[in-house]
Amino acid sequence: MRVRLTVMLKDGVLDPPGKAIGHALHMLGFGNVGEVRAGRVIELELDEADPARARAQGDEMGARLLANMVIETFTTEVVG
Amino acid sequence: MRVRLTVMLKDGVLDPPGKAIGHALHMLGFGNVGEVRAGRVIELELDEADPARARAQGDEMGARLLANMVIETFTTEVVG
Amino acid sequence: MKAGIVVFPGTNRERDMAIALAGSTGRRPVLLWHRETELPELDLVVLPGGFSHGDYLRSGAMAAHAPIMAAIRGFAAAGGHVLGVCNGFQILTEAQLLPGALLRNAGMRFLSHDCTLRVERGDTAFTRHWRPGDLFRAPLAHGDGNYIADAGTLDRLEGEGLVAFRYADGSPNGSARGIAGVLSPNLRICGLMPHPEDLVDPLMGGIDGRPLFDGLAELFAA
Amino acid sequence: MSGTRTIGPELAREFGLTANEYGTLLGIMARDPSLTELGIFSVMWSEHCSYKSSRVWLRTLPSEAPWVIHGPGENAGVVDIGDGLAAIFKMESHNHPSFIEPYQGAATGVGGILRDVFTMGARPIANLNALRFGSTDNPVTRRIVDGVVRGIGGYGNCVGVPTVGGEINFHPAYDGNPLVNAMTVGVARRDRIFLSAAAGIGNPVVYVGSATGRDGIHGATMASAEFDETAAARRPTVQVGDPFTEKLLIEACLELMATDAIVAIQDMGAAGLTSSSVEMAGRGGVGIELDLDHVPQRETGMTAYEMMLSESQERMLMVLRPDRTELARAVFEKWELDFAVIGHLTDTGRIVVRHQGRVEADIALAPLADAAPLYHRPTAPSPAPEPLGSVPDPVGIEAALIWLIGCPDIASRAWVWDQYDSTVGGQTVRRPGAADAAVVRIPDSRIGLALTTDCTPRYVAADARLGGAQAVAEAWRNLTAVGARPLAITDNLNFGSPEKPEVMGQFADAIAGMGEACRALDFPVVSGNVSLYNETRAPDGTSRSILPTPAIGGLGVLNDAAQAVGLALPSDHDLVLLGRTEGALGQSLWLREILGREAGSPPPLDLVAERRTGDFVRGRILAGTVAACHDLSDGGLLVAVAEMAMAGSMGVRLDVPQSGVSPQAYWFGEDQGRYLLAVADGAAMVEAARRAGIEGRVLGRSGGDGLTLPSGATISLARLNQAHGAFFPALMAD
Ligand SMILES: Nc1ncnc2c1ncn2[C@@H]1O[C@H](COP(=O)(O)OP(=O)(O)O)[C@@H](O)[C@H]1O
Ligand SMILES: [Mg+2]
Repeated sequence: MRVRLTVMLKDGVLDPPGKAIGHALHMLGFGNVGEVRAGRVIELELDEADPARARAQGDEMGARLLANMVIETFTTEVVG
Repeated sequence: MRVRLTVMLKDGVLDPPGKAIGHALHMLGFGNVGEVRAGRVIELELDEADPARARAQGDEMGARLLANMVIETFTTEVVG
Repeated sequence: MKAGIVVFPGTNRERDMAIALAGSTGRRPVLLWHRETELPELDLVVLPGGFSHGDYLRSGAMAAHAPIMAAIRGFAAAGGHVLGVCNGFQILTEAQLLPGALLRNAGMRFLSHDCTLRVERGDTAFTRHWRPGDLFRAPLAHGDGNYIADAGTLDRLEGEGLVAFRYADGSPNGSARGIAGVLSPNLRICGLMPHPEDLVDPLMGGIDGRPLFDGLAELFAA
Repeated sequence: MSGTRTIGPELAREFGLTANEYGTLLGIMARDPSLTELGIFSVMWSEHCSYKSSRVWLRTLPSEAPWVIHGPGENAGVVDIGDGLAAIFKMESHNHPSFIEPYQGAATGVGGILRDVFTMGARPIANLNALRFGSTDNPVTRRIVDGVVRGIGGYGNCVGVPTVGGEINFHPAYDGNPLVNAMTVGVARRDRIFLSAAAGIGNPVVYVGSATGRDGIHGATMASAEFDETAAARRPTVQVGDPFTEKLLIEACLELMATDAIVAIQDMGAAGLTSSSVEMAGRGGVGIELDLDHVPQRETGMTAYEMMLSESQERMLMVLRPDRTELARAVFEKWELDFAVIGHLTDTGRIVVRHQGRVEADIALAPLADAAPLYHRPTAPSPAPEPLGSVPDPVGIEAALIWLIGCPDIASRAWVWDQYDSTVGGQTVRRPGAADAAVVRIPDSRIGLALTTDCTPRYVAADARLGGAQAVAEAWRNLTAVGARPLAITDNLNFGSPEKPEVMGQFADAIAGMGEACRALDFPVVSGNVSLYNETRAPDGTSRSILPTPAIGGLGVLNDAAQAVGLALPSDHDLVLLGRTEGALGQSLWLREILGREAGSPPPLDLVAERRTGDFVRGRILAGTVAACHDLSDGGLLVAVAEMAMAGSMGVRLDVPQSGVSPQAYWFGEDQGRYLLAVADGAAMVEAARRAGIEGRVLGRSGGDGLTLPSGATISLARLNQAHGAFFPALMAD
């Protein structure tokens, strides 16, 4: 199965890349852009046929390594 | 509207972070992890009520700034 | 003093650190490979600067799970002294041996220049050759040095005197409250972003960083 | 590019081979080549690998001196620096990739030159970079500057090699074709240098580093092709650098090099597996057989053609002693790098490439090398510049100074070097901006290496021979100004299309000038790189060449790094000017910036006086009588004074100028071979210089917090700093 983790900073945590991107978009003339948040995605190929187990494993990898739970949250999706 | 761009390296382009993450997951005991690709997500608040227009604007921002079209591709979703 | 410097894949300031420690202690520190599972008998463990595992996930994240980190946790739990500089600081926060996290510099660029640090307290193993309020120069060289923690944690750090060093000339990387280095509650784990180990020789432009190493050397003189 | 294409002259032309070259190939093969064979010929005979247009000229450069251990022909040059140590260094370009993808282009440029140096057994101790960008008005320039600077920093910072110097120019001639020249310097024991000549029939050929993907196939031929709109279509060939893997590769190679396992080693640079295997076997006069089934692969279904031409980064090829193969494997496994025996040496004198049981290439190595094309391309002289005549001064000295120290070619580069880790290693004695050359101490020794890169392209464009000589002299002068003994240079010859006679004329003349200066200064060329076809093709079909840019990387040595001086002006010292001032304004920055003219002859160069003055200055520095020193270059005397004042945060009061030279020519002329020295006793220094046959005069005395002109007008340090510091942040502001 293929699993995708999307890792974002927790609400309220300052996001320097997001801020910089928002600024750059305004400079490019995208005046209607409001808040911008930047995060990471990690797509993994798992040797696992069961979607529920694949997702559970994704959750475990997220909590143990892929996200820093002090400042980040993540969501896991099974994408194929 | 809220728009999410997911930016990934094009197929075949070396992904050092993906490689290193895959390696780290193996070291942590996740032996069934295959290929890992790392990418970026950017979530934007747009002052735009029409989903089609929001997505079109996301696409434009992706092509012009948010993705490096030389080595990356991106997808745009309207998420709310 | 018996000091050990941990080398992770991608560590690159272990030599600088060894020179600084040897200069103050007269004794070569041992280099410890990240795959080790036990530590030799040591007074001090140092996590030096660099780009462990390329810093490809988050700075320090993968190193925080290295086999040697279990031994270092044990060493710290037993009251051992641990110093983390730059990537070492990032690793200590990722391992949650120190609170907070180090985000991308506010200006989104790697920063490499000298900064001035203010010493916040002079009664720790790491700061005993300074007095509170002392200023010293240190080169910084990092892309992710923007220290953050939630307001409660920051208040607690301040309240309990666990801020070791602050940027004296504003916060070049956006760090909350100008924090450049923090301490564990028992004051025996210290992490900081700038590199005192790169300023211990007049030939390289000064010896501002030496008190840190002289203080440790004196504490563990035996 | 599928295997079903008919292999013939037409495909050969697409691969960059001319009809004649293809004819030679057929003669060697005595049959139609396979696709893989055609690929091998095309990259080995590309300009990038064969130096077919430049070789006849490169041969004329002096490359010997008693201290030269290995000159051109190896991966990098090697010179003796005393104490049983050798410095190993080279400069290389990544111009075209940096235009297509500035970050990755520059990053992989740094990675490539690092490998050329550590492949010889040296631990890299310093990086430098020489950069040329287009006009500051061109919106593309900003993006390229940003990406290139981030890329250089991103790679060098991560591998932990300090970036200590370089140079930057802006000129519209580089619009659409920036120059990114990266230099690495390493140090090894002189009896532990590793070479690339393969030896030992039957010895295993071993691949280490990263796995191979379809990266940058035909990069070597791309680097040899002009740029046009279709450059965009070649984009998928962009290579991504992995500095983390490079760092592991450095440590693993150096660890293995401490044993006796390695017979020969070479990085896989341009044309990857092809050039490394062909060159190693060729230099050793042996044959080589490769089985591509064993090549570590990142992608599935790769063909032999793709694997042989891939330019995936962070890979090396080694020939090992068979009884040490397992030892070597253990070292690379410790560092978590791919390690694979992919072939062995043979006595056939041929390269044989197998894949999935089929022979995909079988080529005799000797003719592949010996019959490589060699062109003596037509040259045309460039017209001599018109004499400049007299020039008015429309703005006055003070305004001109403020303008010049803030102009793109002189303004502070702190914005750039503040993104480069310059202290990692703990041995950086003089950081960027602190001295005319960077100084790095060798660990566990007193020896210091002085490093610089130099070239003044506008001089070369006006008079290639003089400009080529000047670039060498300026490198020599910069090393001298810190007190170092100049030893040798590496060069990076960036020019336009060799098929244009006027470009070949510039190339030949610049080399002639370089050679003259090298001989006069005992400063041989030990390594280098040629980058041709630096042209931009406009949509209307015309093609513009860059300014001819022979970048020089100079290396000098200080027996005791503590003797190095910087350029920071101390208080209460006399400022002494040494060297002859005639007020040469031709091709000066003053002329360009104040009058908007690029005209006249560049300043003349007197190599005998150059050497006499430099040797004197170095002697005084090593005698300990010089507190600071700065050579005079872009912008002339007053700019140099201001630079010393700003570096030292120290004012200076200047005396009246020398009579007989107009004020603007005196203060801003770019006469060569001159130095400013801060000394305790100026009169004694001038007298000592006079006795050595060198013109000198006391120019003023340091103190206060401003630069006081003879008129009495004072420019505060704050104002100087403001003018000097504004350009880069403004250019790069979000
Ligand atoms: N301009 C030059 N001056 C002197 N030597 C040169 C010059 N250009 C290339 N060389 C030498 O020719 C050899 C091949 O260079 P190059 O193809 O760049 O090597 P690599 O295989 O490391 O890429 C090297 O030894 C290099 O030092
Ligand atoms: Mg090479």
